[in-house]
Amino acid sequence: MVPGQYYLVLSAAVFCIGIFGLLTRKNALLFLMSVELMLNAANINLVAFSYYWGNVTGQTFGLFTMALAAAEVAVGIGIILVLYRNFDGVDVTKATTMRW
Amino acid sequence: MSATLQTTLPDTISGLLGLEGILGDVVGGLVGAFIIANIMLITTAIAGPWAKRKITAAFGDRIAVNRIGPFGLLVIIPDAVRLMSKELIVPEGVDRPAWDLAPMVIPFSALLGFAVIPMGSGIQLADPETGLAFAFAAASIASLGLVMSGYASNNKFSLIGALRAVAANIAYEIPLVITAASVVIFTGSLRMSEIVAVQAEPLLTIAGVSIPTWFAFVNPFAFVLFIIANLAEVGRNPFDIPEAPTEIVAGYQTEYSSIYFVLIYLGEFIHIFLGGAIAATLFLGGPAGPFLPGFVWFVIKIWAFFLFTQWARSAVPRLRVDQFLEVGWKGMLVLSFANLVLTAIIVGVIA
Amino acid sequence: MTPLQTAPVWTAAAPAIILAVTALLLLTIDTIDPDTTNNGLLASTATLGSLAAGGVAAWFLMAGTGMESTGGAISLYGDALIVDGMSLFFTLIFTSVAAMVSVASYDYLADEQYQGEFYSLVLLAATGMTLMAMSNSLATVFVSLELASLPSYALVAFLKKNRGSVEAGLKYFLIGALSSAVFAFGISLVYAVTGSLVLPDIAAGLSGADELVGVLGLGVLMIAGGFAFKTASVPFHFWAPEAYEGAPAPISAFLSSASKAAGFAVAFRVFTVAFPLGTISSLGPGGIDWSLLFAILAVVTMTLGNFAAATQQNVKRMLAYSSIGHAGYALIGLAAITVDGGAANGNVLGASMAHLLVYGFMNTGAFLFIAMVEKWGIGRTFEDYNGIASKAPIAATAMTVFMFSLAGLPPFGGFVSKYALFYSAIESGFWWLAAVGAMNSALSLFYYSRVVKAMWIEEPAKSLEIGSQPVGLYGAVVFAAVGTVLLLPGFQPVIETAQTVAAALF
Amino acid sequence: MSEWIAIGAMGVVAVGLPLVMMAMSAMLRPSVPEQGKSATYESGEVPTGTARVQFNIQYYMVALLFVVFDIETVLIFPWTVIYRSALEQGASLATILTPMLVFIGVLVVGLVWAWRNGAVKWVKSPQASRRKTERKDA
Amino acid sequence: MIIEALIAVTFLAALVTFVVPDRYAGKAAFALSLVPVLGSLYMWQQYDASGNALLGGSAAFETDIVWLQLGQYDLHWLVGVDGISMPLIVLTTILTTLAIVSAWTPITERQSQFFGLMLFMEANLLGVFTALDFFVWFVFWEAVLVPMYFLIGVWGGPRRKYAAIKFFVYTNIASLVMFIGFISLVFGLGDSISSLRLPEIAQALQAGQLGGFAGLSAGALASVAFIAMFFGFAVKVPVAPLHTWLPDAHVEAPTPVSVMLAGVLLKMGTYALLRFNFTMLPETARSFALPIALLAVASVIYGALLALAQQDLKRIVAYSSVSSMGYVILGLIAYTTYGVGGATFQMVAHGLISGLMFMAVGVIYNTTHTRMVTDMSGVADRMPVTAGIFVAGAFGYMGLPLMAGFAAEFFIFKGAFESTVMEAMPLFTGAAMFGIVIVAGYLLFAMQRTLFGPFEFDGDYEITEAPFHDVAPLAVLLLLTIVLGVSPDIFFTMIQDAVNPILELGGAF
Repeated sequence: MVPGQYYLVLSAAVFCIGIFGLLTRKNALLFLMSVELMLNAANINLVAFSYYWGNVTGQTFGLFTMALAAAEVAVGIGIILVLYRNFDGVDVTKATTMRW
Repeated sequence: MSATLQTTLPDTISGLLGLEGILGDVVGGLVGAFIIANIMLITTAIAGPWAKRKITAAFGDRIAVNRIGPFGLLVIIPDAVRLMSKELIVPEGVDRPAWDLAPMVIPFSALLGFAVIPMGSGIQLADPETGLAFAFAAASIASLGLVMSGYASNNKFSLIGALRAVAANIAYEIPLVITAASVVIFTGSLRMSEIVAVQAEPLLTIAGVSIPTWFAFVNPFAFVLFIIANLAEVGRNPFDIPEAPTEIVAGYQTEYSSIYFVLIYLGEFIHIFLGGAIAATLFLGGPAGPFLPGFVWFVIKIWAFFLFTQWARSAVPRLRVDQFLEVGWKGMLVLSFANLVLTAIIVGVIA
Repeated sequence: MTPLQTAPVWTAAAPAIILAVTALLLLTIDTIDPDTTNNGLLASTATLGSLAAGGVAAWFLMAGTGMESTGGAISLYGDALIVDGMSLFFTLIFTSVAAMVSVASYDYLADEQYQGEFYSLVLLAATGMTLMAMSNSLATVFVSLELASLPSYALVAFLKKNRGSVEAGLKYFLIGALSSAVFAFGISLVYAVTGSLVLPDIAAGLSGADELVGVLGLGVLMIAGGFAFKTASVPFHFWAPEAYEGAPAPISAFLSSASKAAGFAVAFRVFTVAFPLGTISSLGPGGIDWSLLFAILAVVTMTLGNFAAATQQNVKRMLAYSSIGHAGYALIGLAAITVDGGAANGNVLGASMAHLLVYGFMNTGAFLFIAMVEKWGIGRTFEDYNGIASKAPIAATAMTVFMFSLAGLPPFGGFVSKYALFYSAIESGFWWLAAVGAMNSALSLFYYSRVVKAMWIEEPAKSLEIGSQPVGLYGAVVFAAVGTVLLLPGFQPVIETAQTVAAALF
Repeated sequence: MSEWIAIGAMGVVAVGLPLVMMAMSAMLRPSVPEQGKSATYESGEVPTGTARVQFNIQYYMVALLFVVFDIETVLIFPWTVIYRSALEQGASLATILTPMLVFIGVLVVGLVWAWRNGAVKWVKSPQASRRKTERKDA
Repeated sequence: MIIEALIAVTFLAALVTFVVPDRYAGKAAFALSLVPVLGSLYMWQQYDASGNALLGGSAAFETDIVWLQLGQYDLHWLVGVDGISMPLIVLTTILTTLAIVSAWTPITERQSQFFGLMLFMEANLLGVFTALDFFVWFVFWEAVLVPMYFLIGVWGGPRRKYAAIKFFVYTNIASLVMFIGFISLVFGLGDSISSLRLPEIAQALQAGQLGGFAGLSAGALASVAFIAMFFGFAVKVPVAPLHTWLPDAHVEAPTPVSVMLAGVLLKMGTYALLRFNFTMLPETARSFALPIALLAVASVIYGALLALAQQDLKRIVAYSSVSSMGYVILGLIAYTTYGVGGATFQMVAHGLISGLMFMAVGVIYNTTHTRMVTDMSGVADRMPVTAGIFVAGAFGYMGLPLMAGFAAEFFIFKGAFESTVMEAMPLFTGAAMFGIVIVAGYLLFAMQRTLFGPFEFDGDYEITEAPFHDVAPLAVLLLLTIVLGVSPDIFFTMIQDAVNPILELGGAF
């Protein structure tokens, strides 16, 4: 059981780094990277506990998570691109045509 | 499909040294890695300063390096010294950590890929379950190095070159991998040793000569696709648009000099051999071959691929960048998917 | 079994399949002629596809597919998906909204590029929502949630030269990406503790949580956060006003009705099946009494949404906030579940579902009316709406119906669905929730009636001109209005179905 | 486990060798800084403007396409691995092949769509793109 | 099924009117509105109920279908009429038709919407007076507000927006309070009822099934519910302190809308008071007799005094309505056959007379474009017919014998004097009777100033007799007032028959 908890700590650390990056950065791309980090934290758990529980559910789901993360990035980059064109930058705090 | 696992090189070494446990693994691994890395270094040392020139010269009906040693072979040593003792010029405005890191990443990626390649005669560093995927993954790290070098150089040509390199890599990565997947359908495993083992079985016997089930014979179409995609992956003619000297000087390596340049250059050559190694493993039965020891066959095969790239370099014109991408996305990708589906259907129907 | 008793079992997923195939068909049409201006073909394909899917769902519902009368829920693909009454009921909501949005977009998009992609994305999102309602495993929940979300991000930012749309898309995407990461992490924690992703198996694995019960609790909280995003509830509601205001109005309609319902569909199933209240709240200090959690969220959400809506000057934004408020009402469905609730649990959940259906009509209609107003080029504030009724009485009548129905005023569907919801909450013993809901409803009348007042009573500005009479938009709006009205006398089958299918979850 | 240790060792060596070579070079090479040398080389011309040029939008398109397809290959690989053994264990062709055909079919629809919409077309006619923007602004 | 048909036809008529071109909308609405009139008259002719529909008597044309099964309490589509609602239905249909005719002149824009809304409102009013299931009733009750909101808000006077919003907010808040009060009663009844049908609830309450709820004892619950419902309905009536929306609404509303507002909408409040508070909770009602009587008298006197102080003819009539509705409350709390019956009769009578008065004011306004008493005098010179009817109507208001108003007020006072609900009832009755004096005062005063004396008018308008279609509705209403005054029995027997069961509960006999 002990190794399992180590993995939990590791993934929690990665997750928190992601959260931290997300909260402190204004750059949309860095935001995206932070989100990827958080998703990878989830993957760490999934794969580690897939091993622990002896079923492949977690690993398979890890694959899906990766695929979805990629798709998310694809869409995200597209949006950031139009953001860049409309607001001349990728600073998320710049886009304030509407009241927050 | 439980092929008998061959002993890997580290095991052999640790067995020889009489070390056990983790320590044995570590020491054996390090020593084995060192051996393999040096094999590759020697191979590239021969290929880069000597063989490449010789081959190119042969195509041009010229005589290249021939002064030192037999066939000029010893030119390698002065060349090495020359390159290493050149001044390292750091252009202004480079993005320093990335610019320094790139020359390390590119050879790193190629060498790492060799960790799972079975070279015959028991020379294989590791044989993980996901060997094939690992080889592709390791090879792909190079793209990162290319982008780093191009972006950090503070040079328009470098940047464009890096972008082109990445565009090339990603455009042909998918056909490459998908074609490899069509082989995996046969093998049912990603373990390199098993892929090799499967190919050892005889396909048919003609006049007493047993032809093995090399996938180049079983699925020649996939082989051709793979070789073409591989050519693009390693950035050789007709797909050498990342460096296209007539367009963008030398692409991402324009600003590099001295040992940095050597490392990038070295990395590219190891990549060519890695491509050849993967192709050999997947399609040509790996180190298998009659009479000679496995390792020799392996060297022959990767050198054959190297020769092929050099032949292409001299004989085939370069594609334009738009043609290049259209061939990749509209031609290779579709063909590789068709190949995968057809293979699956045929295998399914036969089974 | 499916109505066709002999059909293969995967045909039970027909609504989702029809939606997906239609989406691909739209892409194919767009492939054949990328620069097409034949908006009619695209819009009608999308509409017909949605209607076909909805028709099949309705047929299944009537035939009792996946319900107890015909042998219980049909599970597909190794329990990853499940077809039961609830999934079909929600499918009906998604498809009807998608159909209305498609019809309305015919006019809204008349001058835009990339129409084929637009409809295709709408239908892909609808597919995702349908799958969300069918998900029986956290894996499929996550995948289908993303399938619903990713097209939505693109759709919100669809007007890529409009700064508002882009900004809305960005914010929607950023918060969406964040919440999906949180959601995924929550799933991984739950998996770590229970060793399964299939909902019933998770429930079975809960008891083995032992010392990891805190991790489990954290995971459940994070999963709840993911739902809060999708349903635009507190605390992940920040995106909603921005996204709904900036997005093309048909998309605002789609998101605020269908997408929200999809979030609830998943939340209902996950929390009732995977984390049964009785089991999870008895797990000791780390266990989560999510009923209480949702009760608090419901109260905060509805109050915040309503108060914020009351202070808006922009009609679309007002509707956006009111949509948050309605998420609060629908949350009552989860909040009022009790450990030994028995039939009352199913009733209140069913009432919440029925409210979402009615909401699908009235809210979609309201946003589509705004789409029409945008098409006319009239501004977005309440003042700009002055006197619209004198120029476009039919549309204004429809909007009036939506506003009063959203406020819960008779004689419209919104009244009876709110009644059913609050009544069921009281029946479950949560009379204080119902009271808060009723008070919020009363408050909401204030800002909804402002729209009505502006349209009918205020003098029109001199410059008020209504250029075109968009047929598709009119059709969709009138259809929604008729639906909203007819759901009052016709509420019985809706609530009966909803409560029956909801009861099957417990 | 040991195989990954070996691969890790390879990683160490693969980092170490370049480092050693760099160190050797650092000992051998001279250093004669001069301004002309350190200028960026752009075919001998005096460099103008920033090097961070805005590049063709198609690079993004291709990158996006890659992200999608590359990840799909991740999902294809497990299938290829089990394909044959599943068939040998008696799974019917319909259950093992059809889902992947559907999967690839969807991918192909996407690819063809991207193709037709010019995602992989390197050069777009400037005339066409100008017309589009004008219509939008009007 | 005739009730459903009646409501459905009216809804259809409304829809048709919505799409008729503006020019023809008024005529079309009039023609269409005759159908419900005939229908209601036919119903009246076929009427065969006995007793109180809520208290075990039979209801005519009853339909009972399960509409919504929701939890413990089914919702039924239950409609029917008894002696209390029948006269109100006839009143509603006739008054709507007349109001439509009287709208031909003043309504000059967006006619099809106006007349459509009038018919839509009529349909909902019919629903209110026939529904015997709480839920159905509530739906119609609330639905009446919607057209009224628009009728005031769109076609009203200068301050119409304020008036419309005020009306809407007041009545909606009242409805909410009432709703909560009633529902708490339902929960108090708990398992003893299975639906929200009013008869079932009323009978369960009589059978003493009311239990505690939410920490309240049965008695306290009854009191709370009574107060909540009384508050809700009192706003509608309106009873004195809650009447402030009424003058605004009346003054701003166009005349035909005022007619409907005073003639029918106010009756919804008293009708509901009778149906809910006084029928279902008689004990509680009697225990609250003193405050209710106080409110009633306050309404009578205060309304009359306010009317006395007004210069605007319409305001005068509006405040006099507050006063008149005070009598209804007084009659209701009296709990005698003449008191409650008279109150019900007064609903009809006041509906006719206040309609007449508002219409007459409207006709004068159409011609003079002013309603200020000070702006004109001697109008009778130029508009003799209108003035004559106005005077007649005013006398009806004052309670002139042989007019409906007299009969109604006579019944109420007779009933109130006989009342045994409390010792002080005669005192209150006397005070209320004093109100008649004030009514007479302000009406005579207003008439004297405007109609009689030398003709004088400052405006630029030529004052001539109003066209026939303006005067005809006045004449019809006057005629009906006289008919009812001469033979009140055409409704009063029916009413008494329905009212008596209530009194039996209250122990009046």
